[in-house]
Amino acid sequence: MEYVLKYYKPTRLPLDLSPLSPEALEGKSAGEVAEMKVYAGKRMIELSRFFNVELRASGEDQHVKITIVGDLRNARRIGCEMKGGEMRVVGNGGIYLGERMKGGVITVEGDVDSWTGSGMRGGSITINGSAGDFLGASYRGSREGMSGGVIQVNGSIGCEGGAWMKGGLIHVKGSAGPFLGVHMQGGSILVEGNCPGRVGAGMIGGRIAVLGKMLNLLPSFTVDSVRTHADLGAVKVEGGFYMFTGDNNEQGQGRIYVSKDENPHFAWCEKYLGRWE
Amino acid sequence: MVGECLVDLNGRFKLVTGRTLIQGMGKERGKFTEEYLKEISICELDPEDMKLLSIVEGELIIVKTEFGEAKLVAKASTRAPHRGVIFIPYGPVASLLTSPHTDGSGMPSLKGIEAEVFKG
Amino acid sequence: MLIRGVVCTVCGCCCDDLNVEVVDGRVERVENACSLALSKFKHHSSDRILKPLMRKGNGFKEAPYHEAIREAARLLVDSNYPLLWGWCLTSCEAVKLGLELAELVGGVIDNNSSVCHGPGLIGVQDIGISGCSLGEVKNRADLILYWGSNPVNAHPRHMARYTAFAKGRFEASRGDRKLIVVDVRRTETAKLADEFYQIEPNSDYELLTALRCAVNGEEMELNTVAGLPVERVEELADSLISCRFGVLFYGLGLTMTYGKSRNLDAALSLVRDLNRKTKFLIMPMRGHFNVTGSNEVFTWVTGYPFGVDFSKGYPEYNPGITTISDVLRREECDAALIVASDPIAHLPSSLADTLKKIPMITVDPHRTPTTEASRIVIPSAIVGLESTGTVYRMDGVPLECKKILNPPPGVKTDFEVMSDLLAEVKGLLR
Amino acid sequence: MKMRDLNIRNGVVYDPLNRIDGERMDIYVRGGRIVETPVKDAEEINASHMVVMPGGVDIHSHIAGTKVNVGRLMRPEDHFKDVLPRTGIRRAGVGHSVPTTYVTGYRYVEMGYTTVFEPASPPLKTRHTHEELDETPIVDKGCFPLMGNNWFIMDYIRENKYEECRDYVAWLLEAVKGYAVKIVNPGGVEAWAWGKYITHLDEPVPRFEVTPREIIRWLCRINLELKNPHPIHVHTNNMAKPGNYETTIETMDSVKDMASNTDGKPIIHVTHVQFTGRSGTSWVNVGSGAPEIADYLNKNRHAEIDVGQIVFGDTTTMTADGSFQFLLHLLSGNKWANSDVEVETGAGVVPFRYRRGNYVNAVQWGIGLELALLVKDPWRVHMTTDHPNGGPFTEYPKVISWLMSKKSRKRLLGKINSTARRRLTLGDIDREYSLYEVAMVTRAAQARSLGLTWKGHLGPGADADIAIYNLNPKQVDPSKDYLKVRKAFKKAAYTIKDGVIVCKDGEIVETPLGRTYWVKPPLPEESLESLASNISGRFKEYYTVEMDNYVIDEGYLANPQAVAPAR
Repeated sequence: MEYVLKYYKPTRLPLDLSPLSPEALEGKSAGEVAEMKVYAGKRMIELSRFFNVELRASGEDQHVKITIVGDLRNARRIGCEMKGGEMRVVGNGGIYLGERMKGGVITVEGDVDSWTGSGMRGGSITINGSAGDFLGASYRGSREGMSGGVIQVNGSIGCEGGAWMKGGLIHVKGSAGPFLGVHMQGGSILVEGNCPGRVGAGMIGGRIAVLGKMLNLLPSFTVDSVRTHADLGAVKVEGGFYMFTGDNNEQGQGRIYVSKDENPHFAWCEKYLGRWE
Repeated sequence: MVGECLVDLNGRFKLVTGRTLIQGMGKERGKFTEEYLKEISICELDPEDMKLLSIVEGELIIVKTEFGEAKLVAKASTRAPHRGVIFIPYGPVASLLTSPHTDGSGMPSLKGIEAEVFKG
Repeated sequence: MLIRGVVCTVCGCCCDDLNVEVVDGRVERVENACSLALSKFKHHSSDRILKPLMRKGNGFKEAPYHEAIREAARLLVDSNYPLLWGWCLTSCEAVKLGLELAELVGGVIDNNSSVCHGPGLIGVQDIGISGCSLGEVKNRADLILYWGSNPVNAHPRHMARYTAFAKGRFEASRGDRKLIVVDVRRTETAKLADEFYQIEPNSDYELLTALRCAVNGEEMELNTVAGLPVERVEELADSLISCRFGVLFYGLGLTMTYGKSRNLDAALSLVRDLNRKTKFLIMPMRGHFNVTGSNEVFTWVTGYPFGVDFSKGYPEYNPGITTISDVLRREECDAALIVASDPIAHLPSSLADTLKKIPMITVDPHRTPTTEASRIVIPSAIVGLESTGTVYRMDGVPLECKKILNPPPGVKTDFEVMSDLLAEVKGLLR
Repeated sequence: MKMRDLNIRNGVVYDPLNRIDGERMDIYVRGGRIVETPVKDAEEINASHMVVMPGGVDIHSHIAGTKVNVGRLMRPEDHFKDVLPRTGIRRAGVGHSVPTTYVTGYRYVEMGYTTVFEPASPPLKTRHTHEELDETPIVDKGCFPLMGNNWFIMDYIRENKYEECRDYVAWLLEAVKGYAVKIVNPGGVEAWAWGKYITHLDEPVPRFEVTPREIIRWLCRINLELKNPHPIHVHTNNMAKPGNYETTIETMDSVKDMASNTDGKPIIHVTHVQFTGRSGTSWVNVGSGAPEIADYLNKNRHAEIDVGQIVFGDTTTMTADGSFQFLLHLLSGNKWANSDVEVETGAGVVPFRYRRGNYVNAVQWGIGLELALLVKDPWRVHMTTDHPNGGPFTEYPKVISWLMSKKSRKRLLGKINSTARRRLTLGDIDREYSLYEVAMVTRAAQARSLGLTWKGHLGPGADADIAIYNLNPKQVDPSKDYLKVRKAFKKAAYTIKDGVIVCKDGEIVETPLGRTYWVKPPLPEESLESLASNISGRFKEYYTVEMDNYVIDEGYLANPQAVAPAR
């Protein structure tokens, strides 16, 4: 069963699409979905004002599939607290995409704004474009960061990605903003592009690998060893890496793998290598 | 990028905007007074940097950032040495140059912005 | 007539020892006032708005007060996502009504702290804060550190009334106290300091982290941090550890630069770590006279200090989404109420241009670039001169302002304007 | 405003102050007060098969003030889960462990409470406390200014100037419109201002050379001489250490000799004794000191306590005892806020989660209930959770059900840490509270202790603050179906405030603004003025505000009500 919502009348107003989860739509006709009310700014407005809704009975598998077509940069909470089923956004995905998600699959063709996969428990999110800040982060003041599931971003991500992360995997093909994995507690982050720095600030656990260029590392990290691969638990990456442990100010056991050949300016750390033997 | 911020020969600087006593008094007195309008279109540079770019006190200069450009009156900073750092008091002129990006914190970047300085 | 104990309503110091001589409705003389206060008390009548104004073409026409209120109320009620901004240069009483107004008309209510010390509050939400009142500093502090703050310009009497030059019970003179300044420029305050650490812009986070390493006895594998040799960093860390009672005052040098709320994350953690070795406290140098009061009222009414979205009927908070800079960057709001603030002048121009495109109602005593760009302008009395009101000092001490002058005829206080606006909105919603 | 006349028919009334234990009778209300005879064309309420009690009174609940607001500011993650949208009557807000002021008022009233007191307010910032109390709807309220670490008082004690000290305490109560003398970790918070600690009653305060014992005795004597309605409200020293039950008993004993001339009313109130009722020498062998404390209370009538019961789950701890909060931060690793106040006191806030499986938390849970069950005189053991330290006040129905039903205690005892279960004597206590005793420990005793003679009872002339619960004492056996008790006390069928029905079936229907009580000491104006003038010099030297900006005039409060001295 597949619902297709075409965003034919876009609005600048913040559009809260949290009611649109596969569980909520199960068994509803296209008409019923069109009459569902969502917050646009401060008013509850029928979906039909913004989307026309089609129901394509795919029928071959049981779980509900929702496809939203259009530039939803102002939308919020697409796939919020989703437990199963599949959602696909053909266009931009907006803020809080897949927030506190427990299961199911969300794919977004375009970009997404900040707080994507915030507090995620399980399931998977794939972003073909770029993501904003706080990817998989915890809510303000909370230490319940992303604890499971996978977020794959083919573009780049903003700052403080994976803040207070506890588990799961973040895989970024592009580059990442500063404070990647700030206050990280567990899980793994793989960034294939560059990162300006302040990686793993205040981290107490978890593993981060940056394959591209990194400007500098915080003083609260110490070099541990040179490795031939980066073992992030959920994924392994071959190649020469400097491995740093920290954040020492938090007595952290986090690991940061920095690619050797991309970062010749890190060679200074080799003189500290031999000190333990 | 972070960390290295030395003066490059082609005039790349870090812009810092902030309060000054006169700007503070001016905002209380009135935002269209002569004194206030003069104070908020001043750009303080380190005397060494002015020599490097052969800029003279009181000369009209153009400051460019990724977000805009503005004409300002150059002034030798009394708070030197601060090579590579230029200062403009808060106000509509500085707002032409500051960054709207809030890095998810709600706070636009009003200090430490990449800027270039050209003779007017 | 000499009025004693007047609370100054300019900066976060809220000095309450001003004596103002008022002679037939004019301020003659002000004792104990700094230059900022003097310019406010002396020039309060310059550039004043005396009548409500409504947009006509690209000019204004005077309008009767009730018509302006009615139009403003209609604008807010009809809007789909209004922005209610400012609230920091007015009294707590007006803020309380503003919050009720926001509940009724929906949309986002945000105050100046989101573009001032908001990142500091976000840091407190992650780490907490070891704070105190200013009297504790005056009476006990033997180490005072100003980081990214220039009180000589922004808080002229701060050092004389509360810190380095204050006379307290246990620390009586400047000689007993060590004054340290960390900044990117040799500011006037830096020139008075015993130790000055000049650092590269945008490197506060690295320096704070290095200081934590030195304080926690962690070994560091590098030789310069933030443009300082590691030895100087260790020297600063030793000063911090060896004091008996230290205070770190931080300014916008930490909240506005690269790292923003994470800079405060590190500073608050540094002070927390220092409390395992000595007594150390931290305090933001709040800019306006009632920024703290606005945060306090927002917090006890909505649960959040700034950036509150009421569009679903209950308060929602997330800086970066429900704050003015982001609402404007995403061009979401379709009407705005600005109370005692000048966003057109101070917000980055691209955001100010977005604000200019939507109908704005501004409540302000003076003509400002924002009133010039507004559709409706309602004059208001100046808190602390022409109206009483409760304000909160930068350390959270509440004070009640005194009314020493009458406002110009027909000009109402912020509180009265808000209650009239509230009554009008309730009428429309019934 | 709704009419303020009512005839409440046929309810099962529990009114301990008038010795009414479950009698079926009517309650008549005219003009907001209780009268003896039915009122013509008043609104009728059929309360048959329902429990009728006076409105609840909470003597110790941190609901307003700077440290409460720091707690609110610090915990968006606590608000995020518990939001309240605006309705036509109710303001919007957030709840759980640090609710906003409007939600605090509504949620107390939904449980049938009509009077709440904020127990700790630094005098310099009491204007903030009053601003928050004025935005706490419906309930009557007041606050206790903190005096246990006040520089002037400690100086007077060292210089042995009793009269000036008495005048100063009177001046301070009137200046900030406070209700009672609050003492927190006397001398200890001043030591914490230097980052130091005080652990027993006779340890001198650094640089002041006075001991906590002297501070407690002086303020107790002054409190008696000023005839303040409420005894001194004491949070004892040494709150964080195992074995601190001895300090608690020593503190109560330190003023025993002053009790002779009073009419049997307690002269000292020791607060949240659960936190200071620990035995043992380290965290490994910490146990319950409740039996010893209960024994002392059963033998000495001059002291009373409130329990400070903990409830398992997430909450926010906040006290004026900055040193305790820092130690709790070191223990838990949670975020920590500290807020010292010049010349007067300090404060600390630390979010905390009580876990059943945790040995110390399980012992704490046991200590609270043992205190409530072992102290024989219900007039002197008030039920509180020291909101939000032990748990949010919305958990009161759960605590009531534990007191009334051994079965409910047993069920939870089975789930807590097994070592703790063995160490506690809670399992062998069979006592079960009756509804009559519940009415005492949640309203009658607290009203009497506060000296509010027109509150906490349903006799003629009392304020018409009434709570009606949908609980039929004839059919429901509280010890067996305690869940029914819990449900009944969670949402009152009716809450009536000054004769106005403010809550019906747990829904707020009216939101009048309650009164703020404050105490006007019986000292002549001149002695207060002369006191004010001779402290003005030191005031200017120690404080950073002017004295006349420190004083709060009565007009500042939205609905003030001065209370003359009792007795």
